[in-house]
Parts: sequence; C-alpha cells; structure tokens
Amino acid sequence: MSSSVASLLPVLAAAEGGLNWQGFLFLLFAVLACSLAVAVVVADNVVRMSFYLVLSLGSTAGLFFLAGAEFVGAMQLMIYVGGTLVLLVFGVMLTAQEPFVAIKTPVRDKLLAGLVGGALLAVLLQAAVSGPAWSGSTAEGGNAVASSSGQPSATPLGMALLGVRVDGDVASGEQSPADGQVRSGYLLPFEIVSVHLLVVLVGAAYLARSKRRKSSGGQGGGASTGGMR
Amino acid sequence: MSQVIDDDPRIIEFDVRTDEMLVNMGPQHPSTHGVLRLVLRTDGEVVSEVEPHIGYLHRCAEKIGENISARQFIPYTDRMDYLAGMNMNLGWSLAVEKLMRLQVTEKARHLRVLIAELGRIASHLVGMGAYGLDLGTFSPFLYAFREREKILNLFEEACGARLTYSYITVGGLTADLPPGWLGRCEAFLNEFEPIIREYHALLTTNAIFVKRTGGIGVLSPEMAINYGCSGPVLRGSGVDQDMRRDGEPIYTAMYDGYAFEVAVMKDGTYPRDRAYPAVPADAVLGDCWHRFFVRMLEVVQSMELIRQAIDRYSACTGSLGEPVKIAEKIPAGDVYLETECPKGQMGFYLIGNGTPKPWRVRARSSSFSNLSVLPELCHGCLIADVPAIVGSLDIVMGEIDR
Amino acid sequence: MAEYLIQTMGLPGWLTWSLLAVLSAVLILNLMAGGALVFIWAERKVSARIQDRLGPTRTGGRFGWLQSLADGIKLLAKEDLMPERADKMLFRVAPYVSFCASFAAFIGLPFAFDMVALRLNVGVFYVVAVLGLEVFGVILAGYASASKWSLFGAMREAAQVVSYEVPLGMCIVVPVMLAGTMDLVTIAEKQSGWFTNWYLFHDPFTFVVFWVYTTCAVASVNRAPFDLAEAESELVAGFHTEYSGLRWSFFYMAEYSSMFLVSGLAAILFLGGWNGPVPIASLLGLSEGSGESTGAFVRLLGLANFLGKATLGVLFMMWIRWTLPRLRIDQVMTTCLKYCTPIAAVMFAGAMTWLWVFPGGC
Amino acid sequence: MRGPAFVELLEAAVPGGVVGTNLEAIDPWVEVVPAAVADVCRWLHDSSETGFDSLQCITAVDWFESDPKKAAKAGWDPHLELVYHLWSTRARVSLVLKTKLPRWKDDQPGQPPEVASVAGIWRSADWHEREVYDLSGVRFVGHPDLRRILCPEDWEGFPLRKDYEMPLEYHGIRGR
Amino acid sequence: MNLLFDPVGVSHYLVVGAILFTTGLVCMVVKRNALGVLMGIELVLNGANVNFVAFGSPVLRGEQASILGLDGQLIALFVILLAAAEAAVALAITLNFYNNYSTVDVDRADDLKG
Repeated sequence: MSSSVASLLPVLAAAEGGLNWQGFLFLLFAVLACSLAVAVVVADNVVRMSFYLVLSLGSTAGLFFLAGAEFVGAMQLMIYVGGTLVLLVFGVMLTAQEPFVAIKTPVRDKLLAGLVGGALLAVLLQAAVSGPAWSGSTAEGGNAVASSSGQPSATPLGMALLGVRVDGDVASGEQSPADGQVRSGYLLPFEIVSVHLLVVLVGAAYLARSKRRKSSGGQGGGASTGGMR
Repeated sequence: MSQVIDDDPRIIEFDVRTDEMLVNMGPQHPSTHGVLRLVLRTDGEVVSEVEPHIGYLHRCAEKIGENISARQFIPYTDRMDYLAGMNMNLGWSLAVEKLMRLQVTEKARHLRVLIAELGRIASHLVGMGAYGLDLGTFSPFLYAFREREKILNLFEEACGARLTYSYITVGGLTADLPPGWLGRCEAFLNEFEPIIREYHALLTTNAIFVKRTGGIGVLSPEMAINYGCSGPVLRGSGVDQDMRRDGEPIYTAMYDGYAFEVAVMKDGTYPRDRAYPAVPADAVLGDCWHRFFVRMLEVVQSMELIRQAIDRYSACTGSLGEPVKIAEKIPAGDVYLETECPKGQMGFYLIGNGTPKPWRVRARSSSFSNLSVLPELCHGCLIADVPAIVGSLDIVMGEIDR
Repeated sequence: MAEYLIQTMGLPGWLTWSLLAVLSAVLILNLMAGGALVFIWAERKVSARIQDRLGPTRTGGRFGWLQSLADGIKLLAKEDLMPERADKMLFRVAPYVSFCASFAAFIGLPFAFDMVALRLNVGVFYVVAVLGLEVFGVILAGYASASKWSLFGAMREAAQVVSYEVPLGMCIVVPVMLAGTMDLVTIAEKQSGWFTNWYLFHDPFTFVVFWVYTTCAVASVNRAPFDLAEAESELVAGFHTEYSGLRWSFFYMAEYSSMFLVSGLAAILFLGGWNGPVPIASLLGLSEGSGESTGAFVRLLGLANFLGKATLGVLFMMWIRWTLPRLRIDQVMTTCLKYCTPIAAVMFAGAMTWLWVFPGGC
Repeated sequence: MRGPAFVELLEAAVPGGVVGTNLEAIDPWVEVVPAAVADVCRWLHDSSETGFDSLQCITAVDWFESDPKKAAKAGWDPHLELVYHLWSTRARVSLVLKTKLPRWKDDQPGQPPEVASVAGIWRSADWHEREVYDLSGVRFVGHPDLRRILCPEDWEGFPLRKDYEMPLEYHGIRGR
Repeated sequence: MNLLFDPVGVSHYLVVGAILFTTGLVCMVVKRNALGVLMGIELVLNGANVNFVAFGSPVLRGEQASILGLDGQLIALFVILLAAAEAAVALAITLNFYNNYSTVDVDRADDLKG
C-alpha cells in the first residue's frame, strides 16, 4: 500500500525512510503559497486579491515554521496577516466602489509583464538550483522541528534585539566574546525600527487626514485606530 | 461627510472621505417594535437622517368605525395599542359617554381606575423589557414578561381575554370582578413591589445602560410640545402634564379623590427621588434615560393608585351599572376626548348623527406624534443609538397605523 | 508515542506521522464540535436559569442535553441561501476561514501535561496570532454578503478586534515575562503547587492584569457586552445576517471554540493551567512521570482541572452576556484605547518592577 | 378667557377670519374661513394670551350623503370639514377650530381642495396633514413633504371619503 | 542536483522565494489599482523573507547555519515590521489620493507629468 502511494508522489517517495512528513508539509505550503500568489496576480477583484494574499502569506508562515523559525512564523501571522492585511482590507472597503473594485489591465500589458516575469523567474530559479550546495548536513533535515523544539528559539532572538548575542559562541566556536566584532547585537536596529514605526504611525495618520476641512484640532481620528497597530 | 457636528464629542472626526449609504431598518428588523420602517442615511456609523415609513399595519380602523355602532367599535380599540387594550377601551368608552352625557356608577368608576392602572403597569413592563432588548440585554425582557403574565392572568379572570379585552365598555364594564380577585390583585402588588428594585439594578442604574441612554436623543420641552408628544415622552422632557390631572372633567372626575403625584422632574428631582435611584450624572433632562425612568416611576405610581382603587371599590355598595345596548343610538354632535394612556395622550374624536353608527371616528394616536419626533432626535446619532431612541419612545405600531 | 509506534508496531515513519497528525486533528476537531455542542446547550440552560426559564427540557431526556444535536441536524437540513449579489466564492469560503483559524489555534493549546498537538516554543504568541485571523473570515463574510448590515458588522468587528489585540497582547506578556518563556507548557508547569503559585496571585499587578485580560478576551471573541459585530437589535445579525444552515453553524462553532480558547489561555496563563488549586497528585506522591497508570491518572486529573477552569471561564462569559446591555461602538473603542491599554501598560511596568524588587517572589 | 371674550379677541386679531361659533356644544368650537386658517393658527400659537403651543389632532370630516333621499333631509350641503384640536400646555385648555372646504377643488372630482398648511407653526401638523391628505384628500399648501403616509404611495383615491370605493384590484391583490 | 528527489533544503525555499518574488513583481507592474500594487510589494518582500529565513535556518542548513546565525531570522523580522509600516504609509497615501481623485487607479496619478 505504501508503495502505491509513494509511486504517486515521487518527491516524497525518494526521501529516505519512506514518505517524509516534513517534505509533504513543505510541498503543501509551497504549492499553496505559490499558487495563491499567482492567484493574486490573476484576480481582478481587490477583495479577492487580498484574500488570496492572506492565504499566501499564511502558507509562507507555515514554511517558516517548518524551517524552525517559529517566532518569525508567528510574527508573520500576527503582523502581516493579522495586521497589515486587515489594514489593507480597510483600505479596500474605504475605496471600493463598484467601478473601482475591478480596474482592468489591458491584455497587452499583462502579456508583457508575464514575459518579463517569466524571464526573471527563469534566472532566479537557475540561481536557486544551480548554486553551491547550501545545506550542510542533509541527514538532519528529516526531523527538524523535533530537534529544534528542545531549546527556545525566541529567547536568542529577544536577547539579540537587546544587544546580547547568545549564539555567538556557537557560531565562532573558540572565539572569545572579547573580539565580538564579528557579531554584535541588534539593539541599534531595533531602536531604529521602533522609532521608525512610531514616525510611520504619526505620518500615516497625518497623511490620511482630510485637509479640506477646517480642523478643530486635537482629535486623533478614525483611520488612526486602524493604523494604531 | 454630510454634516459636521462640532460640539458633539461622540462624533469621530472623519479623516477619510466616505460615501453616504442608505440603509433600510425594517420593516423586518428586530428592534423596530413591529413593522416600522426607518430609512437611515448614514455615513459610516453616523446617522445623518432618519425617515420613518409607516402604514404597514394600517387596518382602516377609522373607516370601520363609521360602519358599526359605537359599542361595536370597542374591540377595534383593543387592537390599536394592543399592549394596553384596557386603556384604549376606556378612552373610547369615555368619549362615547361624553357625547351621550352618560355617567357611570361609582363602583364602575373605581373598577375602571383599577383596571386602567393595571393596564398601564402591563404596558410599561413591555416598554421596559423591550427597551432592554433594544440595548442588547435579554434578561430584563423576560423578567418583565414574567410579571406581565401575572397581570394578564388577573385580566383573564376578570374578562376572559389576555390581550384584546373589550372589558371596559360604553356605560360601564362588561362584567364585575370574580370573587377573590381583589385579594389576588393585592398579592400581586406585594410580590411585585420588591421586584422593581431588581429592574433598577439591572437597567436604570446599570453603568452600561446609563452610558447607552444618558444624553442620547435629548428632546427639549419646547420641541416635545411642538411635536405634540405626550405621555412619558413629554414628561421625560420635564413638562408637567398628565391628563389624569389636567384633562377634561369627565376624565379627571374618574380620578377624583385619588392621591397621586405626576412623575415628572421638578426642580431637579423626581417626586420619588428619595426612595428610588438618583439621577445619574450622565443623564440630561429629556434624554432616553429620563423617558425610561418616568415609565418606571409611573409603575410605582400606578401601584399606589391601584391600592387606593381596591379600597374604594370594595367600599362601594351599589351596582356596577349596565353597559349601553350594542346598537344604542348616539346623539348628534361631536366630541373629542383625550385620555392618558400608557404611551401618551390617546384622543378619540367622534361625530354622532342620531343613528347607532358614528358619522366619523378619528383616533389621535399618541405613538403617532411621539414617533414623528424621531427624525429630529436621530440627527447625527450613531446607528446603535437609533434602536435606543426608538425604544425610549415606546411606540406601538398598531396604534400608529390604526 | 511516535517512537513507540515505529519501534513496536513496525509501522513506517510516514504512516506513523500521518496517523498521529490525523489523530490530533480528529481529536481537536471533535473537541471543537463537541465542545460547541456542549457549550451551546450550556448557554441555553444557563440563560434559561438566569431568566427564570427552564430551557430545553425534552430533547434527549429531562435536561434536553440532545438539544444542540437536534439543532445541528436542523441546520444541516436547512435550505442553503445565498444572496444573489453576493461574491459567491468568498461567501462560501468565509465561514471556513473563521473556523480554520479557531481550529489552528487549538494546535498550540496544551490541555494537560504533554497533551498538546504541537508543542511550540512560541506557543502563546502562536495561539494569539492565529486567533486574530478569525476576524478575517468575519470581514470576508461581511463583504461577500452584499448586505449593508453585514458590512457594518464586519467593519465593527475589524475595528474592535484589531484594537483589542493591543491590550490583550500586553496582558499576555506579563505571565510570559514571569515565566521567562512563551512555551505554554512551561508557563503552566511553573505555576504548579498550591493555588498561591498561580500567576493570578503572584502580585497585585498580575491580579489586575487578569481582569484586563478577561475584558479584552471577551471583546476579542465578540461576546456581549462587546458583541457589536452581530448586535441583533442594531444590525439584524451583523456579519452573519445572510448566512443560514451549515455555513452559519460554522461561525457559531468558531465563536464557541474561541470562547473556550481564550478561557483556556486564561487558565494556563493566570490560573495555573492543569494544576489544581490543591496539589492532590504531589501530596499523594504521584507525578506525570511515575509509572504507566499513575502517570495517566495524574494527566487525567490535570485534564479535568484544565477543562474545569476553561469551562468556568466560558460560563463566566455566559453570565456576563445574559446580564449586561451592549456597549456602543465608540464606547467599546474608548474602553479599549482609553482604559484597557493604559491599565495594561501600567500593570506591565508594575509587574516588571515587582519582579525587580522581589526577584525570588515574595 | 373662555367663551365670547376669546372669540372677540380672535376676531380682532384676524378680521373677517371667524365665520361662526358654537359655544354651547359639548366641545365649543370656532369656525374660520379656509383662507384665514394659517393666520388664525399663527395668532393662536404666538399670542401670549392664548398660547396654544400644541396641535393635538387634525381631522377631516366628509359631509356627503350618496343616497339622494337622505341627502335632501340632511340639512347641509356636501362639504369637507377640517377640525383642528389645539391644546395649551400652559393654560391647560383646549380649543376646537373648524373650517369648511369644498369637497373637490373647482368641483372637479379627483382634485383635492386646498388649504394652507400649519406645519410651519406646529411640527405635529406635518404628519397629521399627511394623514389627512392620504385618507381624506386635502392638499395642504406649503407643506414641506406632502406624501401619502399610511397608504402605499401609488394608492388611488382617498379612503375616508364617503363616496370612496375600494379598487377592484391593487397589484394583483383582489380588493373587493 | 535534482530538486524533486532531494530532501527539503535551502534550494527548495529559494525556489519558493523566487516564485513569490516574481509574482509580486508582476503584480506590481500589472495592477492599475494602487492597492493591488501594494499587495505586489508585500509579495516581493515576502519572497525575500523566505530567502532570509531559509539561509538562517539551523534546520535546513545544519551546522552551516551558524555562519549566518540569527541574522537571517532577525532581518526577516525587521522586514516584516518595515513592511507593516510601509503598508500603513502606502495606504495613507492611497486614501489621500482617493480623497482627492475619487479613484485608486495609479495611471491617473500623473499630475507631476511635464
């Protein structure tokens, strides 16, 4: 029975020890992410586009989980899917009137874009496939999540954001923490991003304000509740 | 972005140009109390204009009235304000009696007071319960109906019907009370009295309830009078007017000798301010909270009137008197009489021409006028306030559409 | 368990993994569906008792405990209506999006020691993130229905849920900070022992945080008094106005599952998870690891504890729902932005300070 | 202020407006000419002596007898009568105002007679006048929004007229 | 090498990233709706993120991952955050544009054309 299933799915059958569940999940998420991304391009209706985009980004989060980047995956779900897209849907609703829901693109443009995109894709795929062997030890790939679930993955990230690299000694083995020039923390980028976010929030709220009305000042406004995230 | 209301802090300033939307609230909608249809012009959540459309329950009552005798019209009055049929019976009976220059016996008079005030409680209980429903809390509705059922049981014992009574009629009442009824009525009052405190805890003083009703739909006294509002809607705006005290002699004579205080805010306090919850800081005179509170006070007031009526009725020795014949001729002439029904002043205008059938019957409905003020109250409110305001007007479509 | 299957039964690895995956999925699915049935029945009984009624009394014996099953069958048999102008595809998909989000969140929720479909390092974060996706189904439903009432409901839900995620997240960070991990299993383990070890009683700040969390959780799963998305007296039925039959019941199931989910999360984060108020097992000298049968007993005890706490949370939500009137949308936003968020922030700082002043607990 | 003194006051305020009174009836009434309705009402509302700040009811009475034998004995010519019931919340007194209109404008059946609207004086008149227009067929000139209120907007005829006949069929629904 | 028969590795992720990137790019070019362009940008960033995560993943790269360490995940995090910020600003611009022109068609935003 196993052989019949395996013969249908050569990708998975090839993996050592029969069907590799991680491979299967990867395939599932990858196919979902890519096909839904294509659906975003093909769809005409903005709301449908955003729906496909949500699913595509969600599948990508699944890929992140598989790659052992659980925190990034959860972050992707939370911020990208939960936040950004709700914002986007707000935008769609606010601007979606019948004629604007679907603005058609000429077929000529689509063909051209398809050609250029196809060429680019070919180049990128070539680079992806024909590059050096990226993987170190493929044998461990099998039970990746199981192996990584022992130690918390979020703690080093959090420490790194605070400027302390706990993975430093793992990386450079015998290197002493003293010549930490190789790996510094991310405190500065973290702060920059924080301030950036704040500025962006204020800026977005300011931009979205209608300037035609004489303003009584003071009040924040409705759109900023959406941008508050 | 149809209008900007600067001084209202509830209105969020619009940052994005939005489009107006016409929304149909009703005639099939959970909170329009029957078949009222409101066309809302909204900008997001803010309502800029409300237009009521009525007539879905029009049953040609006035035309029917021209083709049947005056006493035969009694059941049709039941079906106007079907939540307070007794009071409608009373209004029509008194109007016909006024035209016929008829006076009922003393015993019938006290029984009428007793029944009418019970009917008022029953109606206000629905108004209160349904108001809770409008604001999204379901339980008070059932608590209210539990007590209303007891009143309906009493009515059923007295006249055999639970909704359309036709009990009070021209010339008196159709039947006397069954034995033991007064005791049961008193028992009900004793049971009911402590329950009112529960209602106050669940609704009147509930923080969310006050937030939802205080300062919402403020109706100024001038506007209330100008729109012909009456009943708790008028008194909720602080206008001291109650037909039981200020009406025509034939009606006020009914309450002759009864002690009661009109439930209206005078000098910043209600007559019962000491025993019952104080007015919260959020409430403004004329808002939904006050309209609701006036109804709650009237329930207490009616209970006192009922207690007095029970005493007086049981002290009466005479007979109840006989109602007029079904096809009794009514004299020529025209009369207009307004009575204080639970929803407001219900007026009946009738023209007789010497035959049993009136030449013209006109019912001036209190809910009709009370509803007509709705567009004014809903100016610039939020969608969630529309049910709150409609509910505080306590309308009955049967009475509006007739 | 996987090792056990592979080694003793000789099953191939892929079959084992798929079997286990299907088993967990079926368990969670059954828990959601069964839990929803039980909670719907409980809601009817609770509301009935609150309102001096009896509730269902006939279907399935004296207590009407088969009522929700009968309702389910009725819903299955109902005509499936779809508005003519609806976006057909999105209209069909929307209930499943909501349901799947709810379902996916359960994957990370531990029910007792080691009883978790997938133990994640970032469990708490994952659960909250996925739960937040439920709103997307609601927005889609509101948009796709081509009804203005639905659209109103969807917009309200979006604004509300997105806003309440902020204080909710802040509240969750406090126990995460105390435990030093985002792994739900570890967080619960750290609260073992007597009930005084629960994070609820850790310090005064966490006590307040728990109540802020409760408020925000009720708001984020759209229960009264924050049920503005379906406010039946204002918006007919809000986002699910146009839904009927099975599709509608998916929304319903998603609602009850997320209620259970946030209650379970509260139980784990603040109420000691599967650790009972009195450590019966450890008083008896038992532990999860001690022997086959006693270990199973301890785990079952933990499961009962957890389910009991989560159910209490759900019952609490029901109690609120049948007592309080509904807030208005601007008041809901005010509650979130002007009260919950600042309080949560201050309590977060307070808890942090407490941890600094009393490093070993007090 | 009740009784003849009040009528004199009214006559002085709106000369030629009052055409008849009946102070002995159960509800005493004052009859005014249709052209003076607006002026009289304005005075009644504004004047501090009277201050009828509330309009309770407007009724249209169709005085018409389709049976010629009865019509001969009726003692009145066919006409339409508008009855205004006013109320003063301050003085707590009521007033009945009547005015007589022709049944049809220019005696052309189907053309509602016209009278000035009082909706600008009392807002309650707004809906009451709409109802009178809807059911009895009186056109109130100057009304902000004179549409049918109880009947559907495409309804034909005025149901409270004595010679009204129910349509045979309305949108496929049998009428009679 | 044969992608189809190898166990999941970095190359697989790179393929997915490439496809997402290209579709995003095509989406940006093709869509006339400003929000569609925005979605294309999100896809492009997401495709880049896949690459970052893949290169920094200890699961996929074994001990080689330590060359990149946490940097892959951290950069991915920053990208996500900045994408959110970018979306907020872009949406604000779109709304502002919509306020003034009543359309979200980017081809109509040609006021600066000489």
